[in-house]
Amino acid sequence: MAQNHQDQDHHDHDHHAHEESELSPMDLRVRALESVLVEKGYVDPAALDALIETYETKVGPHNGARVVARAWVDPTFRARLLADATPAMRELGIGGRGGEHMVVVANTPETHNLVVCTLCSCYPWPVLGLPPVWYKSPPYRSRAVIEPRAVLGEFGVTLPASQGIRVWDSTAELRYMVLPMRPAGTAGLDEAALAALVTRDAMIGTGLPRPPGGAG
Amino acid sequence: MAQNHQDQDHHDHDHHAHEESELSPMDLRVRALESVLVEKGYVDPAALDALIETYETKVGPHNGARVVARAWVDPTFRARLLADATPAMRELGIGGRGGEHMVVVANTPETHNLVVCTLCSCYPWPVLGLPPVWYKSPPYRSRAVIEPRAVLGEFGVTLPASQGIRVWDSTAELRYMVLPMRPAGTAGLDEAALAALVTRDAMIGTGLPRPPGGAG
Amino acid sequence: MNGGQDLGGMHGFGPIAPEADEPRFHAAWEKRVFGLAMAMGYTGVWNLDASRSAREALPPGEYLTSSYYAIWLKALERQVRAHELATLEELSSGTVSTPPAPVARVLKGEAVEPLFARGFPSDRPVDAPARFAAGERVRARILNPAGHTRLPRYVRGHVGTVETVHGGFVFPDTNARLAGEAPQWLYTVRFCGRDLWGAEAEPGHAVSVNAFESYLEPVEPEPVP
Amino acid sequence: MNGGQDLGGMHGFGPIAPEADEPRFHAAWEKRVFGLAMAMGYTGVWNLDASRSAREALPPGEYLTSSYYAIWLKALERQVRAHELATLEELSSGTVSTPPAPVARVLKGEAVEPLFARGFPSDRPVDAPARFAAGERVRARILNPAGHTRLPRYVRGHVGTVETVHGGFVFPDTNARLAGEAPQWLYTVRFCGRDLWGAEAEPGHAVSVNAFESYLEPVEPEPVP
Repeated sequence: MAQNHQDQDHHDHDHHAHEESELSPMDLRVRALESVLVEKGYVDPAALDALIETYETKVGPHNGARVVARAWVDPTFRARLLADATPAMRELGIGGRGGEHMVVVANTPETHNLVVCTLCSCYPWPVLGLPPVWYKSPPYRSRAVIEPRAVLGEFGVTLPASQGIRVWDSTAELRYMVLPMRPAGTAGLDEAALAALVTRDAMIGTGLPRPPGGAG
Repeated sequence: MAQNHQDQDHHDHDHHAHEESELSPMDLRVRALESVLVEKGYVDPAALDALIETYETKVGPHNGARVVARAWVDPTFRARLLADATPAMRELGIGGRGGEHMVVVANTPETHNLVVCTLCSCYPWPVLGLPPVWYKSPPYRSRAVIEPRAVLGEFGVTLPASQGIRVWDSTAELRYMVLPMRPAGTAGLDEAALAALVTRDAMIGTGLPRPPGGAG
Repeated sequence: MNGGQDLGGMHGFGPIAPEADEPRFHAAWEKRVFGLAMAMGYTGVWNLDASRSAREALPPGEYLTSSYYAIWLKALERQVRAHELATLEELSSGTVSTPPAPVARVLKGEAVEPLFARGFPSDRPVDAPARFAAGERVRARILNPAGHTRLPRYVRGHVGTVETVHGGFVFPDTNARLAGEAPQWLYTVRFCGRDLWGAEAEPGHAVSVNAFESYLEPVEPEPVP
Repeated sequence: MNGGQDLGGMHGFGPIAPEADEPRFHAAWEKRVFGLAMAMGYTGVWNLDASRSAREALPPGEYLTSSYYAIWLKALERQVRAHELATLEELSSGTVSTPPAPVARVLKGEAVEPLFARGFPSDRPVDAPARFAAGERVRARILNPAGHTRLPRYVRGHVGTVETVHGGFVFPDTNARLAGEAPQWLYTVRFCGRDLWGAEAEPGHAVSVNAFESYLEPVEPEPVP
């Protein structure tokens, strides 16, 4: 079977063979750990592949955007989502590890919601995928709870002073997703078009949905 | 003038010449800073020499030990020391930078005193000299205020449960010295012999005076 | 523990710096660490709370200067060694020289999709009734355990309002040290930002945490002014 | 600031490790940094509080992984550059390429002994009477300034007892940002260890801090039970 380089990158079961020339000390350290854990029978290499593939390519913010768009167009779904998010998301086939106990919090003109995990990196994987580095890093984790308005400013979000900010620190196994307000001028859009306006940051609370017809 | 190697180490005004072969990046970095500050006229090299000589060789816990011994033999001095330590120490010619506002706290059977600076490295220089590394380091600074008994245990000091511990966190320009209890069996000792029993740690509170006639 | 992980309200870390492309992983080894941590978590030798505890037990200076997956890696190596699943010599050499230890489960490749799509719920029944009710004022207790806890420093001692009673959940403080799930009632408690941070703080925000029942105590009724 | 310097009550740093011989300095460069920091402190371009502030403004991870005199060095370099006493290029090369800036004083070699033996007192007259008296119960205010403060996190919000009224002293919070000495009454306030750390904490100790008047607020008289 002919394999081009790209195929090798993605499918070769000897994941490291093509990186031989640039192995860092961390690469070597992790390779040693993996070798030992696999050889001792604690870890199935196929499980590693499946885990990485799942969380690198399958699970991501497109899931959350579907949930948001559905809530925007279906008031009864919205009500179920805000009352008990986990089963409501299951209606769309969304759930699993890191989202066993979902809570959806809705932005209103009075209150903007912002999600953080000051103690580690808790994040709603099934709807947003794995978190970006900034979400897991000390600047965001330290500041979101003490100066959320300044934090939002760094993300380019300026809220009216009349809109309070509610910060949700994910200190247990509940996982939070923000339901942003539906942008003005979207009456004519279908669910898929609405979902395309929903950014990941809008579901963390560090952003707002894109305006319709914007540059994307 | 003939100079042996030791003379060079202590008196050569080109302090770095003999270290040329082992200059670390930090040596080079500090040398650059010093060169610039001296050449710009902000720093007099003779002042550097005098500062280093003073705090490396002249000021040290022998000063504090003299104060403690005097307080053990002279009740009126002890009273003056505990009432207003700074002028009392001046009677012995002790004082200056880092000890402008001294407070002496006396151990009793009811209370053992322990001194720390959780925020930096405040320490009573005129009586104890410059602090040891452990005093300035995170383990001591973090733990002395929350688990002083465990900290004392690591220094080999086990107090009776009936003896409370008073921790003094040096958060302003007051500087604390502990006046330990005079050890039993020292009735016949003169002031100099008593001073020899007073360790630096006994004046921080992480130790107790040596017993008389001990191995030293 | 009051470790390097307890970051809420700290200063000095600088601006938030989103990356232009935000790759999920920044090196091949990061993917492997992620997968290894997930797979080893499934063995039942330890649990998620224990893994969090192992990560935050890194010395604070090391925690704060290590990248995210470097923290995961160091904690995983420590756990593997602490549970005698492998020796330091094996981890250094990458060569097995001792027999494997028994583990309860091994995550098979074909099981990943169904298991992870289902998830691993943490809710558990609790026999006793909930001590606090929605709307009640409660104080976050002053606790400073040397071990794992999920009550951040910045709320301790402060009074907030119970917003939601969530039901029983595994208690991380005991579970992390493999001392049992000991489930407790879990609450969302809302605090006023100014109460937490002082009158000079940024105005107009509230912060909530999820607090286990033993983290909370009743507030004495306030005297009528 | 809630930076890497505010260590009281933190966990995870391990045992205290006294050295066998405890040299005052561990390398030749440490002595030079010590002397340079003292000499530059005398110039009047900044003050001791500003130097402490510069040290604690290092990112927490860097603060906690730098040796003591490395912290002093990094802060001194920052101060020298911030006050335009020298350029980055000059500090990198060790070669002067810009004219010196004026400084108020230069510490001369022969002045070290008399000046440092006399010291540099921080007490200052304060016109207003002291707000609190010895024996009074006071609460440490909840303050979280991003700038320099000498009220450690671990006492904020807690109630203690004024033990001593010390007189007026330079207020570090303003002095550190070169905004004036603004002297305030200084107190010693004693806290019960259990009040600070909780009922599960090590028993039988009290902790005191030196607190400036604006760090404190009166405690409402408690209702009769």
